[in-house]
Amino acid sequence: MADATQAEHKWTMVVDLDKCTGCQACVVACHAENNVPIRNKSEVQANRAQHWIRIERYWVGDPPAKARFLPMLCQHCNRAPCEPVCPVYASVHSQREHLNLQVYNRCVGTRYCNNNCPYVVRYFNFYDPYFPAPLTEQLNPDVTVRTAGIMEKCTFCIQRINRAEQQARTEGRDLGPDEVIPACVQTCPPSALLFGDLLNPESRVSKVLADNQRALRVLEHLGTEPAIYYLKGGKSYVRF
Amino acid sequence: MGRRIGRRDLLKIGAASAVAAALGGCEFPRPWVQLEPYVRPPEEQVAGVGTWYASTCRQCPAGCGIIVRVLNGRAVKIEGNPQHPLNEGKLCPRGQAGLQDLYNPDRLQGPVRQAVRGSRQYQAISWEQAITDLRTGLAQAGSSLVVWADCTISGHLLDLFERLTAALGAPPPLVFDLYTALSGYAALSSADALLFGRAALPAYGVEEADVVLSFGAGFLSTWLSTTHYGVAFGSFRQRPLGQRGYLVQFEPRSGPEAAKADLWVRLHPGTEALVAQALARLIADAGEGPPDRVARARAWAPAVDPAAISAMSGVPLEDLRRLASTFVTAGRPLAIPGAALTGHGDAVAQAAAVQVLNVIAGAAGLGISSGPPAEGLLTAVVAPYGRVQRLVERMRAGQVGALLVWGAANPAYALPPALGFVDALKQVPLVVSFRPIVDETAVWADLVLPDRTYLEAWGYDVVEPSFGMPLVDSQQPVVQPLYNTRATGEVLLEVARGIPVAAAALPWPDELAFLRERIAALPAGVFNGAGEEVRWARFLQHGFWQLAPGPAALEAPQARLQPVMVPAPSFQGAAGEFPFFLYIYMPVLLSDGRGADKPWLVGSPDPMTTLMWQTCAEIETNTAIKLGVTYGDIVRITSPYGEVEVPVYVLNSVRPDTIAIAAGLGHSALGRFAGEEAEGPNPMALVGAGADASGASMAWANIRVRVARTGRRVALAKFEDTRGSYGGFVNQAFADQYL
Amino acid sequence: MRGFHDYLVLGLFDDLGQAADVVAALCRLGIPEERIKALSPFPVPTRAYPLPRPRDRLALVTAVGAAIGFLLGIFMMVGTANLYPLDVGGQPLVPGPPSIVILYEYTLLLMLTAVFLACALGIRTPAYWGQVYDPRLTEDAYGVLVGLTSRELEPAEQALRAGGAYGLRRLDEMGVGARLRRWLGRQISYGLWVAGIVGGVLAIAILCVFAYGGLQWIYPDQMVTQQSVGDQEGPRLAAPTAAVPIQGPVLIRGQPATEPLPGTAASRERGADLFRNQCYLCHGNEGHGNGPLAGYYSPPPADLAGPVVQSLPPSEVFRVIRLGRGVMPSLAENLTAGETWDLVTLVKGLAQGPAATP
Amino acid sequence: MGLDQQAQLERERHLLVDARPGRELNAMVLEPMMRIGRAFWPAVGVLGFLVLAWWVTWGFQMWWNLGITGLNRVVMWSLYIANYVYLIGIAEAGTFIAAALRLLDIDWRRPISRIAELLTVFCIFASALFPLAHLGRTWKFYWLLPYPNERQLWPNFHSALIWDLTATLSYLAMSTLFFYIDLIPDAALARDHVRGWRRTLNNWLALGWRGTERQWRLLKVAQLIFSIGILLIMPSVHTIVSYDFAMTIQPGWHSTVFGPYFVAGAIYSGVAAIIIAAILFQRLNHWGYFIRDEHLNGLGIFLLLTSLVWDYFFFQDFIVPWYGQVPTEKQVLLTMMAGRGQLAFWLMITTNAIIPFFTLWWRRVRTWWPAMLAISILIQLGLLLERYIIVTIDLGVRELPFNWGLYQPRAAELIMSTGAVAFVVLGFVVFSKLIPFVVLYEVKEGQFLVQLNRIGKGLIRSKME
Amino acid sequence: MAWGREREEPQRHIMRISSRLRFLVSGAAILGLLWVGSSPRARTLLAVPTPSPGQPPTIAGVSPNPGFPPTVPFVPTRPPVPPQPVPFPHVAMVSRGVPCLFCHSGATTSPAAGIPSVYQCMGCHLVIARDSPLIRQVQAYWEAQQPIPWVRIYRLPGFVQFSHRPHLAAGLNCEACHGDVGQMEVTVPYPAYKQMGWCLECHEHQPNPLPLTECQICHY
Repeated sequence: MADATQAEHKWTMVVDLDKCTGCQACVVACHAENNVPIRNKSEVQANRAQHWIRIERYWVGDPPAKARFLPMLCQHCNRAPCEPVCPVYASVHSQREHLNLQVYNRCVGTRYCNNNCPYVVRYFNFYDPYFPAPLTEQLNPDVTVRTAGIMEKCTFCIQRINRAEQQARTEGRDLGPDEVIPACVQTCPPSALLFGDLLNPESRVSKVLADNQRALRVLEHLGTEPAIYYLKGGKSYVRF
Repeated sequence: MGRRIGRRDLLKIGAASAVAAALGGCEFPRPWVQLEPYVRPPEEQVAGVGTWYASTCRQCPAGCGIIVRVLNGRAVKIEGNPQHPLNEGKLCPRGQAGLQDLYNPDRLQGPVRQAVRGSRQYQAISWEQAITDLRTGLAQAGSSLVVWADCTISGHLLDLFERLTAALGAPPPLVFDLYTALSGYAALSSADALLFGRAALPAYGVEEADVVLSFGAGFLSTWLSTTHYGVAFGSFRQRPLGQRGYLVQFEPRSGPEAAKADLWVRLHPGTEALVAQALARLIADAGEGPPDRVARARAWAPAVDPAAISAMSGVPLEDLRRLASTFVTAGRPLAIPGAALTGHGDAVAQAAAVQVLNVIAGAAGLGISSGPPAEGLLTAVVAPYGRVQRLVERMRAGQVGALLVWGAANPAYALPPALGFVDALKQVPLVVSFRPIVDETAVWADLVLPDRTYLEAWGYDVVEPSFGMPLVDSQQPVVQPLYNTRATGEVLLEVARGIPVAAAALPWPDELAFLRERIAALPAGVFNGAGEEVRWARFLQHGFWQLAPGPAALEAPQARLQPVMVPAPSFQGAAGEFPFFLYIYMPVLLSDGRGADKPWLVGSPDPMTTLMWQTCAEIETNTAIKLGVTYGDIVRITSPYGEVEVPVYVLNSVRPDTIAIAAGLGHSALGRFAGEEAEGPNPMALVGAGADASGASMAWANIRVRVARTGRRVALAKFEDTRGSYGGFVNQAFADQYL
Repeated sequence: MRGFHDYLVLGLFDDLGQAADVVAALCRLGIPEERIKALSPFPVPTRAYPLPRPRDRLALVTAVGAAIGFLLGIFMMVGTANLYPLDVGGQPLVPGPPSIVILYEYTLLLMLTAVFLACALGIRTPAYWGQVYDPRLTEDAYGVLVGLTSRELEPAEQALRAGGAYGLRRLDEMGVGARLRRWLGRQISYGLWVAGIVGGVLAIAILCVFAYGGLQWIYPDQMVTQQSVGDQEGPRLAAPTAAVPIQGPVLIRGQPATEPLPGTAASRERGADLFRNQCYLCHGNEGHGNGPLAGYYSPPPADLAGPVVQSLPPSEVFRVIRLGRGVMPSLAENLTAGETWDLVTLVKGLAQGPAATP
Repeated sequence: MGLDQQAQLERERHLLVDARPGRELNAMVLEPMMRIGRAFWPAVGVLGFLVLAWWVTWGFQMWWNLGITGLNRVVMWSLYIANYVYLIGIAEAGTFIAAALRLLDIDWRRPISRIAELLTVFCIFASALFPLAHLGRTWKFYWLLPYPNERQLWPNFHSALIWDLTATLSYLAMSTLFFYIDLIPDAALARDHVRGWRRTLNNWLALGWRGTERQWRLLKVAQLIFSIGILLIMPSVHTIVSYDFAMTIQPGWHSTVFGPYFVAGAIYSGVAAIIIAAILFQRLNHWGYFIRDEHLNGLGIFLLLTSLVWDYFFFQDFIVPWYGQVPTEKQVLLTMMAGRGQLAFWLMITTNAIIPFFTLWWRRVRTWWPAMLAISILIQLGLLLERYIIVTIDLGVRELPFNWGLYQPRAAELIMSTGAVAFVVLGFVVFSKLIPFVVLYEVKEGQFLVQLNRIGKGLIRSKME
Repeated sequence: MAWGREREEPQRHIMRISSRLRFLVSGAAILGLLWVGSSPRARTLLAVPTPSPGQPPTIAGVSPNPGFPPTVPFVPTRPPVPPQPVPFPHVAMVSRGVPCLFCHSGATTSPAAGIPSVYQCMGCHLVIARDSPLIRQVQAYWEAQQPIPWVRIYRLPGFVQFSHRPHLAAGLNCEACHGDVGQMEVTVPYPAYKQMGWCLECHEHQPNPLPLTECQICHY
């Protein structure tokens, strides 16, 4: 029955900046799973690239500067700034999943949410997505293909979460600790990305985050309470 | 892909608005949908529930296991095979994008013939026609047939090719492509042959090492088994008890490896091997560390002068000393020879010079792959570049009767124009390409007989390098063939039936029968099951066959002591005329250009430059200021052998005297995405025809170039805002806080 | 104008003083003040005429309109939020301070709208017909309009003339035409009001019909039809021939079904449900081959509880269910491998008791 | 000098003591209304074409969606919003000035308040279309309106956009009603003294107005209440417009001073716009009688005042982040002053602060119409730039430096912006031929109330209360 | 004439009052309509009584016209019945006791209930009612080994991600949403047009600790 599953989850992602090699596997996996269109060159030149998860590359130190990678995707803030500003409840919060939702068919495209998103992880469909046949064959029927004029963003692969929850519900059991895995986490070669339910003490993220000194959340001072924890790069025990 | 406003679309507007007027702008709520239930349902397929098939990724020769989600007969998602020991369920971006090989809009839908080579006027022909043409061509060519295959060729297909060429008395198939060339496959394996007496690709236990000296190895981006090394890097970084490996990257340009490295040594291009030798020398002289290592060091270290090398490479002698002691005192040190040092000088010797450090360190962390796991199973062995040169000579001399090019080898794109492959091709009576999509080589082919993509085709692959766990991957179709294509294996068998000598050598009724016969020869593996049927089913079900590791895999390699002489780096082009060093690398997404026809790869940002649809010349900031160029300025880069025009991307990630250019773009064919949308240079145009001293690989890493402004500009299709990520205290404060 | 009278007389004056004197004179004649009107081209000080100050209830209207607007605002902030409670960024369901903004706007909006309507109503408009009027009134002339009984007509007009009125104009109120015109004018002005109100109500009703789905207006591109291929939608592509999915083949050619028989109670329970849907049609509740459709078959469906079936090994029963036998169709489409094994469990246990009670 | 000279001088200076017979006044107002000049139809044609281009572009944009604009993934609000804020600013000033001056009973308002009110009506209509044009799915705009529906899903009243919508629509309704209430007696006047279809039109507009003292009484009370209401709502409306920005956490927008800052800017641009309109009518309709130096002077003083107020609030908005040294906020300022926005920024400073400050102190400048026209037009430009900077330049600087961005308008935005301005001008051109553009009954009332009294040797203007 | 005053005065007075009354009353009517349409009571007044999970509803329990107002004939909310390749009478099967899940077996295990294959039909109809004209048509498809191009009747918009599985697991039966297909000679869409409010009726009454009215349940 429905109430057999856990009442609510707090889906959380852990990004180990020390492990991320910036290989873009998560980016491509997200495109494949969520029907995110690839924008053509002129669009990208107009700074309209569309990738739900992106690897931000920064330079630290004096030249020769060293590059650092910061995977940036929707932080699914617990107090998301993008939600209250949406005039039509297209960007709302899920209390049972603790997710930040974007309801495509409700969105009218005021784009106010992106103005108020300090992470700039929301992407707007300036044109209709264009998949020349037979690329349409690949589209994932579990995810709506967004038309032009609609704001979209990372959903933590909500279709996978729902599938797993329906499975658990029909089998009348609780959701397993690491039963849900988004596409990006699934494919990340060095396992720099971890995903799980923070309310479930058995989940990997709970164990990793248990008094982890390296854990921080980006722009936490804004009080957005992001659901993504970053593990800052550590030091090796080898002294040079 | 975003809509582009073209005339066609404008017409569409007219039509659509007319329709809208007719409907009064109001569409009826529910248009009817035609359903097509099966006539007979397939096993284990429930409507709306995905079926997963295990197979093998063929985007690069590593041979990772994949599982493909199939919904309604369509492949919608590729994921790593969690059971597979090589990639442990993980996958790199290129593997993810395999779907766009299958559903590429520019695929050939059937066999075509090109009356005039290079005209790109293809007319469709029937398969019977195609096969008769091929048969007559082969019959005429006879022993002058040459088969050129890609390194990702399935073992059974290579097997068939070998039997065919053997039957015709022709030389065995030549396996060569840009990916293996720029990764230095040939040189690396012959370096192992030199040191350990058996030619096999080296495999490194990065996950166990605690100090890794990487001499320009792109093992996290595009080099050998990238995904495996990615997985290994994860455990290399975060060990139990809070231990963390220490990575040193010797490279003139910062790729992802240098970015992740604890120490990035921006050494002078071409001096990697010398630095390795200097380290060996210093270890031997210092006498610090475990005595056995010191002993081996004294035995192996060549008589080089560290001071001179430090001067040559620009690495301070102090750093070399400290690195040497760090290496020798570490628990499990590891040295990795990269691709760059196999591109010039004496490639084999330079690779060996780095391997010597591993010999000094002992067996720890260093693995050597076992040989082929079972008799009768073939794996593609990359040919040395010398053989390619000789082949081109023979072609130019008209001694090649027919050239069959299989897969993504695409020599017309991969080989330096200086080698004159395309001209030589004109002397070949019959050129046949089996690539599913028209590439630069197919443009010069008479026949294009599109093979099936690896998601529609059968095959097996012997994992190489296999990290001490001998594996055979299975490759099975996950969807019905999309178009009227035919597996090349079938074509060969069909062709052979018409040629008496070949018919005897290839008696099998169809490809599958041959494949199953090969697999039946496999020794028992970790999956139980009695009987051929069961084992075949398990082979397909699990996607691979893991054999009990042979003794060869486990025993530490015995190195035969011998001096390794590394010459001082010599560069092509006069220093005065060509002030800059050219550094060619394979980017993560495009690799050697296989990614260029897949929107997911060519349209996703490169990790270092965040460029999409473009590749640029990466120039260091001060150099750019001196040259008076900035982002998007198109410069003409000239080498002794050719020139390319390429936009500039200013980065601090290269040496001031070096200009880095990514391979993979600059296509004149390969479909709309690579050919029309993407723009970038093909750096091979700057490379000379020559090989290195050992003849194992082409000399592509020791080119000098000069840069000239053209005055033209282009808007960069980049993701980052350069003002933001390079300028100002915001960035620095941000970095201090979060990075 | 109030009060009973037979005639309406309008006189024009060049000077405000004259007009005021005449008004006073008319009052002296005993004509009630409410029958006298003073007209002017611009607002003159109210004390200019010896007439009572006209009353208006605009203040009251203002208050009422403001109250309605305030209530509407309350409904928007509190009512609508509770109709479909959604969490946005951890904000309270009824946003506190922002409510003030909305309340403020709604209050002022309805307040001023009410004032406008009341004002328009108060000036007896629209009144397009049957008025005594003179265009000179919008130039320089001041006017005095007085309603007179026939008895008062003579002296009043004398007073007007004496006061310097020109352009004297008389309307005979007893005349049928005049009454008709006045009546019509008033009816039309009321009618316009009623029409406006009815129109507003109708418009809102029609909007509600749309809002509640009585009428649909679907835009062309609302993601109703997707580019992705839905379940069982054509063109249907067959599964790859001879490929094996990761859950493994259900049956391997020439091999017995290898999976072990679960045989658990849970498995039997699931089997019972499946039996109810898949088997009992032919094999009946107890599996004796006497289901509702059994009559169509000859030979009749097998008695699953009987010795023949019970003697079969489980893997054989499995094969029969998967592949069918004789006229029994294969149930591979309806059952996954696991479900088939559940059914096998049930069938093998049929000897003990009935399968299911539908 | 003699009394008659003094009287002469006063009459030249002041409209209200320069009383003329009502017939003459009517003629002066109605004659240009009846006359269709040579330039009329060409002007209507050009303006109409621009307005048409606006709506065609809008339709084109609805078909292709916003890709045809210069927006990008970082700067997702742009010239449309800037236009909206700019036009609604003018709109608010118009009625506000009419209402405020009426409440303060300042006499030079009498001839020009209709111009101000019409300015409001047209500008607010034009501006209200821009938020719609900027929607990704314009055809779904009604989801922003509070209407009962079967899902029980109403607009999100947490969103500043909904406050904004409510305020804008209420203001639209109120200012239109206010304009109409003021119009009724003058429509009656036109009804009485013109012929043809204009008479029919004004007859319907006048609702049978006769000018009984009861009607005047109701009218004046209603005007009073409306003036108070407008005075109450106008600051709220533009403050709420500023909330669209101030309610976000975007550095540069998240400012407590935005409310008064925007209100000041609104009144500033509105006064300048009224000056432009007044001067144009004075010149084109030869209304030297109605619109005199005293009006320009009064408006000029008002302009100087608002300019100073704007300077003050701008300084407030600038100094706080500058001193605060919060990295991103400081970066916003740097980007404005020395970075991508510097041209617009310094141009804005010049036109909005420097030029008015160094000119408007002198009465000669204030009463010389070419100077006033030039200054006012420059101020319009400057205030449009101000909104442009606030919307696009600020938005281009984000917390994560990877995601800064630059917005460059494309043809679509430019066409739609010019179309909007053309719409306002077209409205004036057309309406000036339909209804009287001078509030005559107020002028007449003023001339009735204000007289010259002799005190000793001098003539003093005095007003009856 | 004094009598005239008494006669005339009150009449006109009433007239004025009544005109104001008309205005106020109709204004109140507008607000009232808004209120009724939006009050929570309105749902129960206007929308369908829907089954609570566990106990299947009586057929009468499902109103043919959910939503407000009752659909008008000329309004295109009731789509025409599509032409099916074989006019399939569900009643013929159900009346003989064939359960829905025998043919639509996917409903319990997958998002889609599934349309049976031709083989599934022939499985029984090789023997049963083989010479009825309808079965002949099916046999024709079977002999030609062609799929029967059925036309989907129940179709939700593409942005609604519907799955049969949890609904059956929650104890709903088919009639709750599809109407009494078992009694239909010709299958018609029913109820005519389901809107989101119709779904909410059931979703907001689920015995979950948190209601199923959150957007991600259906829209992603």
